[in-house]
Amino acid sequence: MNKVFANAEEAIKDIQSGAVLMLGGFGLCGIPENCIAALVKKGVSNLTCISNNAGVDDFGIGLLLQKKQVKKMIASYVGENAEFERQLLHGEMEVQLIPQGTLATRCLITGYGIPFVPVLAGVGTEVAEGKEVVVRNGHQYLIEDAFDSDYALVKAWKGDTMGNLIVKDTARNFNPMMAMAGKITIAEVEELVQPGELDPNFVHVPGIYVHRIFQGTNYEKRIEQRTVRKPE
Amino acid sequence: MNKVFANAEEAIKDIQSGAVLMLGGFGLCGIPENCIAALVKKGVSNLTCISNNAGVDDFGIGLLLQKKQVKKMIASYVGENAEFERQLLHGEMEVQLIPQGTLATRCLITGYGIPFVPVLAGVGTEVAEGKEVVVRNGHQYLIEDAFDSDYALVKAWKGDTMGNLIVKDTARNFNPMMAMAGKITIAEVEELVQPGELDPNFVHVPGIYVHRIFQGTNYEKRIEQRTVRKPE
Amino acid sequence: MALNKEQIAQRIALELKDGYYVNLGIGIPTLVANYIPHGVNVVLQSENGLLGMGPFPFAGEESADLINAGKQTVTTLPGSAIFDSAMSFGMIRAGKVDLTVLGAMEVADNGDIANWKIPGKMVKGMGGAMDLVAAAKNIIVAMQHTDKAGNSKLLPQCSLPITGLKCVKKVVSDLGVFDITDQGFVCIEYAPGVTIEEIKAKTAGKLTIAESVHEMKFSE
Amino acid sequence: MALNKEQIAQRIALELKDGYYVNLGIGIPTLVANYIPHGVNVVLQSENGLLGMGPFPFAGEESADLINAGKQTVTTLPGSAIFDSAMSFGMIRAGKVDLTVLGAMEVADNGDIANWKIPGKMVKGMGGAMDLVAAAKNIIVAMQHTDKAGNSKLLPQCSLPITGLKCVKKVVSDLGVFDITDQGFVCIEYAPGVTIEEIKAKTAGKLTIAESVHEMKFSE
Repeated sequence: MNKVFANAEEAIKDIQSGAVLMLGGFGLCGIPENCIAALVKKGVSNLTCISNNAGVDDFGIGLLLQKKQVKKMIASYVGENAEFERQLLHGEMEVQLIPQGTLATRCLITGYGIPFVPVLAGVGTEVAEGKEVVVRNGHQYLIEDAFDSDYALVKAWKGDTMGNLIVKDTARNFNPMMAMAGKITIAEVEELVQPGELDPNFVHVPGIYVHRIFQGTNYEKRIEQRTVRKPE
Repeated sequence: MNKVFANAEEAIKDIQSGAVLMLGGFGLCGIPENCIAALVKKGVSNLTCISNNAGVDDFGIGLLLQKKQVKKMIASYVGENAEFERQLLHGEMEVQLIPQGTLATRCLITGYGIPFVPVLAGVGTEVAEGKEVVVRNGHQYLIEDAFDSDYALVKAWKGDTMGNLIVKDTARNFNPMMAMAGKITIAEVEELVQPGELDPNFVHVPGIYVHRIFQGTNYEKRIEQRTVRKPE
Repeated sequence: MALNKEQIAQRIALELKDGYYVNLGIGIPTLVANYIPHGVNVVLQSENGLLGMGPFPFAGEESADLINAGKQTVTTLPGSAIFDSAMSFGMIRAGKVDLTVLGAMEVADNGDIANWKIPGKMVKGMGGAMDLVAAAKNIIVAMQHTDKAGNSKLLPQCSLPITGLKCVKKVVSDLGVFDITDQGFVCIEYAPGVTIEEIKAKTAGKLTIAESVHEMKFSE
Repeated sequence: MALNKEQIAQRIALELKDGYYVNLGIGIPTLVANYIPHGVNVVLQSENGLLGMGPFPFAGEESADLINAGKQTVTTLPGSAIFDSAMSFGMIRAGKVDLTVLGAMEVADNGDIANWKIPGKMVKGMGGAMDLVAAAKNIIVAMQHTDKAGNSKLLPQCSLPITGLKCVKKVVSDLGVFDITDQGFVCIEYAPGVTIEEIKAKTAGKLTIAESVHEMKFSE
């Protein structure tokens, strides 16, 4: 039962063009930087990327967009990316926008083996178009399905060789649910440790959900909006 | 915004006869001992108790059964309790049995504002009687509803005055989901600490879900099946 | 004279009650945090997964791993809790957040809101807005009363794609405070120096002036 | 001669493959943990919320806060993870558990299983059994071939209330090993000293004897 890979190139080796990928992160926070770089290097194309955001022009998923490797983007907010806009307006890429909570919940139910979930978000909006609507307790709910993806690429702070993960601060975001939702889940961590070094009570993703793990390198961890307050 | 109560008696003061209660714990592990004792002392009756188990004859929810305070038990496994059996066979109590995972998931969706969930468990069994069945991807699913309870009584290891909770080991079980599912959630903790003493990254139940908290006393923490191995 | 953004935020802050859990959207709503009345303790929820959001960090203490829903670097406070996005929207959906303040492009007199898309221009996406408006118990919109061309943004019905139906309970604009009821926009306060006539002229949706209407105050 | 419980467990242990996540039910299934073949690393899942269940604690080290699904005191191992019951059944339902071993009162030749209720006697409840049988990819039943009166428990159809439909893939009884296929119970191994005739006589459900049938071995 070896889950440990040497690096991102090895861990993503079998990802082919046309694959459906989930990518953890919110904005540039908690994104699988090493896996994205390896996908760029490998040059796979026609990817479907399920991720809350699409990165910025020159970082995160934006790097895949630059190389036109993305066929379809499934996201909740993509407003930080001019190249994205250009490809979308030129019909070079499809985009499906999903309310953020619905996106998160669809990941969760995927990892919990639940085929669909009723949600309020989007009722009466464009998001509802073509979707089944049910009424309960006088409220309308949209029926939203679990995801069917090939790989989940997630980023954690620490992980052990059995695949248990700990995430840090708001870099948690979508990473645990996407880890749980992946048919094949590839986790990159800032620090890979031996079993026993993580407290079982404070593991955010149990190893059963993680198929491959590696210690990433050269994390840039770029800040999108550096906001500070004045010294007191 | 004061959530801190002096003790169980104060915290459960407004629970009336006929209330619908969720009680955390699995077997006798992680049960709200102080709240149960206070309910016995207060003498409220006609309670509906949603809990994975019904305790043993002389501990846990068994104490409420002894005093005939329970009108209806909603549980997954009740096989450790002779008094329970007696009341059930004599028609003194109703019981509704729910698969354990369905019980847990119904608590989860309640805390997540989701009205119902499709599950495989119970299809083709007595559990399915009277329930809506939907077909997805060739599988049948039962439609199971969120819970509508008045109070959730949960037990945690540590908590802070803002209601953040940390549970310990497998005493976690149903406690986080029931805490999330309660209209009014009352948490008893072995140790009540000040805000800042719990690491925000390792809080199991965020305080927003907890309305009342108190430090319990005299925990017995009885072991149901004491199993040990021989010294090596 | 019409309110500036800081004043809109200051007025909204009076809606906060002790013990509230509050989600503040991007833009004017974020400024509300600067005007929380003395003695009122609220906990800020950021929908990317943080409860108990603190102020911006001091320079040099910012962390790429700790941001708010606007992707700004923030801090935690004693008693903070961090969780994943599923739980974050779970608590929103379950009605645990007492108040949501967000911006809008348009609000209709039945409480419909549009704030996520302008057809023909860039589609940025709804982010968490649709979830928030669908689920929050209490939604206050902070907005300019008119667009730059002077057209009312308080309308009989939204012209832009809807974010949520019949969900806005109150609007605080640069001109006044408006409850949304069966009577449409009910003006309960006007900004200092703003006349009822100006409000009437600049409100395209159904408008009722409350009998008790009075000049806005910025502290209680 | 028919197998004892330890031997049934020992035979089932051969089904474990390196890297498997395994859920072992109460009774004979629990004993399987004692016979995991050398070089095979498996992780035990206990559905009350523990992955990486270790052996019973030494006397004096037991904790009321650390039990398995049978309410027995257990230990964690390096690499263990603890989670709530929703996640525990989530991973079961999502097919992350590779193998589930559980006991049964009756199994039908189409894979139906009954193991939670005897009408007229005490109803203890299904606990996690219905969730496990509904979701597990691979279910092996450990059971006695007949009841104390000698009646077959491998039936054309279950007489007791069903726990799950068409879910059992394999039965290891005291008499042999049986795959469940379109051909009903397919006997692939017989216990040492047990004859095919005895198996035929004691199996009420549809029974097929595999061409490759052979005497059971307890190690590979």
